[in-house]
Amino acid sequence: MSNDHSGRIRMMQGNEACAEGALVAGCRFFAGYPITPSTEVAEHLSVKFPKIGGRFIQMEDEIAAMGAIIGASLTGMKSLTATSGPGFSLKQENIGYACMAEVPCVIINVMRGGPSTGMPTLPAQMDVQQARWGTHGDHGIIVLSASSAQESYEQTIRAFNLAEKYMTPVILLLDEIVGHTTEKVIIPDESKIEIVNRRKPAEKPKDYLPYRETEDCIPTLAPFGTGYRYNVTGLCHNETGFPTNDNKIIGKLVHRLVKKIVMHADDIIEVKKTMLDDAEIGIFAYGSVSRSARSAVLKCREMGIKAGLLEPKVLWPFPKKEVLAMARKVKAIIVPELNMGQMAREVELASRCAVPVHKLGRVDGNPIDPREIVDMIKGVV
Amino acid sequence: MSNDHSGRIRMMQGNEACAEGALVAGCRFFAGYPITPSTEVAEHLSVKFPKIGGRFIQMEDEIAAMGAIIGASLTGMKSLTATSGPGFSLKQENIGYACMAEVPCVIINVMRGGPSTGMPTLPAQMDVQQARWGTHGDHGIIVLSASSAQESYEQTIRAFNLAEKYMTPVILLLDEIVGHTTEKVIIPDESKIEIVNRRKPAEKPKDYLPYRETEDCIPTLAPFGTGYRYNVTGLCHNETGFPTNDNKIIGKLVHRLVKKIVMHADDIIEVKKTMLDDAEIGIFAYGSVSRSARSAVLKCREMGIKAGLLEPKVLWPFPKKEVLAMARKVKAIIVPELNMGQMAREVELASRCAVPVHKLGRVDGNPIDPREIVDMIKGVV
Amino acid sequence: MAEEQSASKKPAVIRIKLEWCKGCEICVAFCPKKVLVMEGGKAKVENPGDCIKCMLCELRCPDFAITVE
Amino acid sequence: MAEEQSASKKPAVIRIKLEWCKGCEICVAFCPKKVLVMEGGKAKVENPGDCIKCMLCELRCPDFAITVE
Amino acid sequence: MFNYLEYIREKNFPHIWCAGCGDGIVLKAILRAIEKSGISLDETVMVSGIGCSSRTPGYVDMNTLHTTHGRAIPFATGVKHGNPKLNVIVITGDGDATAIGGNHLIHAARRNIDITVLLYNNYIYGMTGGQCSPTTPTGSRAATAPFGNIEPPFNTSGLAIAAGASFVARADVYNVANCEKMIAMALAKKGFSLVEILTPCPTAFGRRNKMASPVKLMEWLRDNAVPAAKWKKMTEEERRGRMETGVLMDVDKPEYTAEYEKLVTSLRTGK
Amino acid sequence: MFNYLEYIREKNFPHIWCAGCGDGIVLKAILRAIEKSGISLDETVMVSGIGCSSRTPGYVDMNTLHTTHGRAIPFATGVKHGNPKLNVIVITGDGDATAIGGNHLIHAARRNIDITVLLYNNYIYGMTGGQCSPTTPTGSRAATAPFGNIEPPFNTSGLAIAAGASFVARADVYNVANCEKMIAMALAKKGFSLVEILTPCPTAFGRRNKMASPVKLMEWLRDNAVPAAKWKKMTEEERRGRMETGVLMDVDKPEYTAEYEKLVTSLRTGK
Amino acid sequence: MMERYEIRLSGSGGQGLILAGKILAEAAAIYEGRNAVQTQSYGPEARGGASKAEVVISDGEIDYPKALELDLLLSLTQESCRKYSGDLKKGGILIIDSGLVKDLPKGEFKVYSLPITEIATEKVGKAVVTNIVALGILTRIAGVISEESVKKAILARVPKGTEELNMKAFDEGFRAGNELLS
Amino acid sequence: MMERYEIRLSGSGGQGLILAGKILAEAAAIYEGRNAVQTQSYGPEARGGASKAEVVISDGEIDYPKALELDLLLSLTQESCRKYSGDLKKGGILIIDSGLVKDLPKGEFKVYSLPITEIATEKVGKAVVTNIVALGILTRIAGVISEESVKKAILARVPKGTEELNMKAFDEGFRAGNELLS
Ligand SMILES: Cc1ncc(C[n+]2csc(CCOP(=O)(O)OP(=O)(O)O)c2C)c(N)n1
Ligand SMILES: Cc1ncc(C[n+]2csc(CCOP(=O)(O)OP(=O)(O)O)c2C)c(N)n1
Ligand code: SF4
Ligand code: SF4
Ligand code: SF4
Ligand code: SF4
Ligand code: SF4
Ligand code: SF4
Ligand SMILES: [Mg+2]
Ligand SMILES: [Mg+2]
Repeated sequence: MSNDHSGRIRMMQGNEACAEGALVAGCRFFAGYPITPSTEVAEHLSVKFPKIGGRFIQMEDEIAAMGAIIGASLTGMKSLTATSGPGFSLKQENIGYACMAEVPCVIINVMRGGPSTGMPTLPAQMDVQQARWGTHGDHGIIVLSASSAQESYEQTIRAFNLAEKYMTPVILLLDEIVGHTTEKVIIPDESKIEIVNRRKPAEKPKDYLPYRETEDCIPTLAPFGTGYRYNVTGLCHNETGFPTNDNKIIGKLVHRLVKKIVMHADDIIEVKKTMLDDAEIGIFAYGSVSRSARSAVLKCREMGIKAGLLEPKVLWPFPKKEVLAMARKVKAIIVPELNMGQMAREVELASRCAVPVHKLGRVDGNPIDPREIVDMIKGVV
Repeated sequence: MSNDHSGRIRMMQGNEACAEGALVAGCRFFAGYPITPSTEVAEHLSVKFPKIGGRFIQMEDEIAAMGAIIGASLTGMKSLTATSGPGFSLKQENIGYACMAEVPCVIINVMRGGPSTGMPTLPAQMDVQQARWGTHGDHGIIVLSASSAQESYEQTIRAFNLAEKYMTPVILLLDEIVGHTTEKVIIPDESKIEIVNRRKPAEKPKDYLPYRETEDCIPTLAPFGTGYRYNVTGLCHNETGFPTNDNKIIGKLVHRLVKKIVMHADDIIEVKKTMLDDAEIGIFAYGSVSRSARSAVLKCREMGIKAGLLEPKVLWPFPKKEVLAMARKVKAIIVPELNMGQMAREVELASRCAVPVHKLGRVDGNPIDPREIVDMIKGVV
Repeated sequence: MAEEQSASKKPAVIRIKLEWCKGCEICVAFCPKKVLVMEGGKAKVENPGDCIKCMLCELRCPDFAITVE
Repeated sequence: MAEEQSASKKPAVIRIKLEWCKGCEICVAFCPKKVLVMEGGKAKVENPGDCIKCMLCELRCPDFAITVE
Repeated sequence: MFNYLEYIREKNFPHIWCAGCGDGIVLKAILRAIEKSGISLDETVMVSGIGCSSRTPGYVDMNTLHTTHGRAIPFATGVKHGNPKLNVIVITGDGDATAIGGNHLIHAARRNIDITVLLYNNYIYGMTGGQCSPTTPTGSRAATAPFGNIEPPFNTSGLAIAAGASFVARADVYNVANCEKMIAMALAKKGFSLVEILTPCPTAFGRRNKMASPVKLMEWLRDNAVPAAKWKKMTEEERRGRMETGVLMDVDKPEYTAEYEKLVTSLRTGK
Repeated sequence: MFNYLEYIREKNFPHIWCAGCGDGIVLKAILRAIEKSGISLDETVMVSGIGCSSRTPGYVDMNTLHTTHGRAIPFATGVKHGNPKLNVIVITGDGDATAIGGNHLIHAARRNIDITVLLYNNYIYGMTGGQCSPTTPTGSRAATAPFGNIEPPFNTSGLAIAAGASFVARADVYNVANCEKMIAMALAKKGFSLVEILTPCPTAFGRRNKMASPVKLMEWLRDNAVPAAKWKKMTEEERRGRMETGVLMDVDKPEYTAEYEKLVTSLRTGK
Repeated sequence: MMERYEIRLSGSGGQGLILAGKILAEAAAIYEGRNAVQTQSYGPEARGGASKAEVVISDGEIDYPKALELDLLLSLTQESCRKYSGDLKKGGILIIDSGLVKDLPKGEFKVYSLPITEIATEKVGKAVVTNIVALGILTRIAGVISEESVKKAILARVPKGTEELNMKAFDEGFRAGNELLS
Repeated sequence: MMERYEIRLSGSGGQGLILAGKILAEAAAIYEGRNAVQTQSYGPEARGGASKAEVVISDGEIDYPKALELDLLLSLTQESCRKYSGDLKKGGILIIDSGLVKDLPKGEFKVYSLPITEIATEKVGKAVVTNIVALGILTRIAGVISEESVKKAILARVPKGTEELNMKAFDEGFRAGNELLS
């Protein structure tokens, strides 16, 4: 079943790499509900967790799975769930709860195609806006992306680190191609991997305020059962965690939930640049499509076309600065994606009319062929 | 309980006006699950429907309610559900189903504040992006807004008309202020109200294709039980309604679902303009906030400031053209809203850097006071 | 023994926290000895001497407003 | 009467739609008279004369692939 | 001779189910039961959720509605309440009906709305490749229970009875005659009816649990699915690990849409 | 004398419940039962959904978790499975637990996970102003049943038993001693336990149903909630419209987190 | 033309002020053909504690539906008076129940203090009609809606069989207001 | 340095080609230190009908993970050959089961036709090792991965106790490929 060759190199599916990344990140709780094309994350952990005392549970549905990981996280466990479109929609209410109550946890969505049941086994990137806006009410959210098994591994670790640091749910988006492609993962020495754990209260229980106002806007939630008695609620609440109807406090809270992410955007955002320095055509691509884009860039360079690639590893908060910087240098931006332009609109917004932004969308379940991108670049040049 | 004064003028809450609008539109099926501040829609129909043979049912949750209205709509009944944030999140998966299977129905979301349970009794407009992107997968969607009881009545009728015309779920967003404010509604003569009913198949059952490719991109679904035997699915499907894995057909389908709304945007979009002709400051406001904005415009005009108001009655598809036209005429745009700038970003995108766009967000459960808007306008001038 | 006796004989101390009492009348209605009455929308101890310390009023007060000692 | 008799006596016509047969062997395994066998991954009628028209093969074929007349 | 072709959408065949999957056997029993009960195809709607079993409607020539995972019953409730004249059949799997859809199952049973739920219990999530379902027996292996399932399974029929269903029966794909009969009885019932049909999945359940071939699973059913009459005579010991088949509950109660109709009539006529 | 102040968050008082609402009576019974069972407040977590009843945790001095509507049990499952040493109490309403949350209730019962569910059955949705719930009696009026409810109610306790709960009891706010006792027994039980506590809502249920005052509702409980011992001696006729109280089910079965722990141990030790 | 007249009725949860607000709004909108909007507090407030209903009346369009600068505040409890008097404008009207409101808010208001609850219990004989008594007083003192319109609106709203009682309550209130003014 | 070598293994659902693909990829990536990605078809295809597994091998980075222009196609059934041969590049290698694939696709390919299934059943004695036989043939004919690496990868993947059988299967395949080439 697993392929434990000794050594640092392993062949893994993106989904399996997520599971392995979670293990290394210190995740010890998984609750899920099967759904293609994410199920391997669960299956892998159902084998691994019992062996090391981690806790795996298959819940009755995705809503319950999301609730369970929030509950487990409040006991101090790093917690994970994995799903795909339909399940992601169902989890939205409780994802909002995690935002509101500021409970760290990681949600992996391996994106498949179509609205509704759609194309369960075919790739897409159609949930990138949903990842930002899927739950009701204003909130901030961190959404990561991965384009290979290696990145699936690393980004899962980063997702847990960001969740613990900022006390927030973090979403990791894969597309079916990334989730199901088996490839090399180089596993670093554990000592070289940075692991972040949530803050513990410094004060005594009697002085403790779970949602104390701090400069960094990050609350400190003590694990349940450690003597810090407090209340957690999805209602608007004050510093003690109790519901309030005081408009000032409510206003501050909702502001803070958004600000918490925005003010730390520089710490959170990560992009990868390929040949962007002298590029005349900038490509913005993420997930499996960024691999097609990289191929395309290389092909273009061979043809003497100065193309470059900006790959956001964090989709939300959106890397506005980086896009604007690119927009101010290139002559045009191309945004290939497996949807009808969901991120292209963000690129347009961020590039502040500095250059034309061209969409290259594909929604038929096929990946984007590098040659399509090359063709569009040629057309634009 | 009800106040049936004879005559055409009635005092109603926005929620009640929605219920009355639904009745006039021909809606005869309601399935819901109680939630503040939308519950009065259901309560009102639970009184009215049984008297006229309409069908009311309280389901076990919001997911079931959404499922039930889709099922009922397929029997030919115009169907409605009403909810608020948490319930709206839960309905998302099945809203996506209605988009995919192209089943007309109307979803009213009376918006309350906060993410999660938030502020159940306080107003907000925090679900406007969710209304667009809440369900997974690419899709088009129609979202209406209302700012008074009168508009609640009229927009509910329009919601049904658009749903039936375009074979799609239509979302009507109210905020708590609109839902709960009692005010005058002038009820026009029924003969003067335009009612649209979904197309019936012209062909015989044996030649019938429910999802036949047509120029207007709108399918024709015969009510169940009328001798047209066909299949409805949330999987990507072909013209017959059966699932397919053919990439070409899938691509066409997803494209069409988006295009269906985009190509008819001019027919769907509706805006109201107040003193915009000579305005130097443009306000973009919807829902209860547009009332504050109108007050502000009047006050500004009194003070000699040329302010004007653009009120979108349809939020999605977004009135890009209208906003751009305004952007090209005014010196600045102000977007007051009961959130942290959800529509402001659309205004910015649509105004193509023609003018600065200023956000005025409020998230503390208080309405926006016209004086705040006036102050901002003064600041901008 | 002596102590026990004195304890049971000690007259009941019935306290009503008026700020918390919402005047539901439950304590009044079900006191087997009619010790309590309503006054101005709140419970009031009228015949403390009759109290048999059955504790039912305390147990049933939804508002933590009445205690019997 | 005569007709009935002749009907029941008429030798069974067992048809196997090979394009639909997935070779699950259910019909073969549970035919009480061993009328059927597997061949090349599909069901095949081997001893039609033994068929008693119990219909079990038809009833249990998941693939609508076998009919008995 | 029963002509299945009159009831199916031939162009969608061969169907997608694996070799030896009982879903096809159930489908045939349904078609015969429909014929037997004489309901008109034009006035019948088949609604399903998501799963292998839920692909059934795609093969039947009537109005068919393939919904979201677990939600077939709410959709069906809308269809039935929307037009009570329609016969509504729900096809669902053990995961669809008792995992994600468990709540809808018990509520429809409570309301006693006149729909017929045919629940294909294959003891596993077939469509997604063999994860545990709420009916997977304790100790069995599944893709998410690699060391054996530690959870106890539901007695689904018992749950439906406790929730208020007016007709509940159990059948299996070995005893095809009983299966057809139970479905026909359920179709005839005015009120909420459920037939739990045992049809163990060879691909995702059997293979992992030492019953690799369809034939083995059929033999297991033959030996362990026990008709009610025989069941009654069995000792507790003999019953262990076995399943009773036949009618488990059959009572008459007010039906939801009929009660609603009564309300409408009484308000209209003042009676 | 029991000192409630040691267990409550006094600063949150007076509580938000209406005059005469039984929720406060239940809360007090819970606190006494907690004291009686000797569990430590620092090792106890109280989890609730959304509703009037679900506001209970706000008043209790321990780790409290007020979740989303209907989802208290999944959150609690996460808490318990995350740290099995914690005592986990779920507070929920009839709507919370049997309408939107019905599925979680039956699944937690099936798994037999060691949490104690205290279900305040007030026969209505209190928090949202009196709409029908799945326990509203047929014929009763509610904000969404202006002409009387046409749906039959759940027998919630019976449903939990059918789903697999190892301890199920019913209590009411009139008979406070029994209420405390049932809660204490549930807390002591290793496995899934449910106490259904009858506490009819005066504001949203009583007023609409000719029991306008809290006292009237208490009298109704006095006359209709019947202790098990007495119940056994009653005729069918006498039972009609009445509710049995006391222990309805008490068996020992493998508990979920313990079974999981066994699996972990066996994999680690090879046994 | 009357531009905008803002009224707030405040008290505690069960005092029927929301119904009173609805009646006022209907009186203006339906029986006088003007515009009126009525809003109210929801939430924990609505369950005991202080509660409010607001009515804005105007001959023109009413944009902003909530009170900005109150022309008139009615307070039937001390708590509601403290909590909701902040928006009362300079020179505005404050009507209080003299039996229940003891501390007056600071500011330049025209204060009218009457034993509203007492009138209801003593003169009309039923505490439940306190809201209607208050309406009578308010109608007289505010002078923005006619007596007839308010009466019609009351009759259209109250349960059958209670018309007389309510008319009496209104009249007693109106008379009390009259006495105070004259 | 080898730029990019694209292999597609095609056949029907149960033929073990996905495992074969994984083995190939691991042989290249783990035992030769190169890069390799392996993808496969999911969905209804994976349940009977035509099924495929793809492996891309390169000494450089592999960006696009799916096949663009196949260097080698293995087809074990007629249907899969028809369905998946479209991407085979001019001059590419086509290995087919001579017993099962009768119609060859049009195009300029190097076709190698061997009785793969038959080798498995007759020479090795087990149909289940058809995939490993195919691997042996492919390893020899493609010549891009060493025999040793593939063998190591097989041994690391197959269930304990079946090592010998699988080595035999590989060797028979390799030999058959060798015969054809020499
Ligand atoms: C919301 C949602 N969650 C999960 C899935 C993935 N999924 C599809 S079918 C299925 C389970 C099917 O099991 P069952 O209902 O028993 O049907 P079977 O395939 O066994 O007949 C699951 C989990 C989905 N489609 N939607
Ligand atoms: C998803 C969701 N749907 C609906 C609601 C609205 N809501 C809040 S409490 C409640 C019902 C409460 O009823 P119950 O659980 O019986 O508790 P009670 O108030 O009667 O104690 C509802 C429907 C919500 N908060 N969230
Ligand atoms: S303790 Fe018993 S007797 Fe004494 S006041 Fe309370 S209820 Fe009455
Ligand atoms: S029971 Fe409590 S709240 Fe009710 S009247 Fe008595 S003391 Fe007051
Ligand atoms: S009808 Fe009976 S006897 Fe004849 S082939 Fe079929 S199973 Fe055998
Ligand atoms: S039962 Fe049907 S599918 Fe199976 S082998 Fe026989 S004919 Fe073929
Ligand atoms: S996976 Fe199982 S249930 Fe699904 S079609 Fe195959 S055998 Fe049938
Ligand atoms: S509404 Fe009912 S349940 Fe809620 S607090 Fe009031 S009396 Fe209690
Ligand atoms: Mg199943
Ligand atoms: Mg309740």
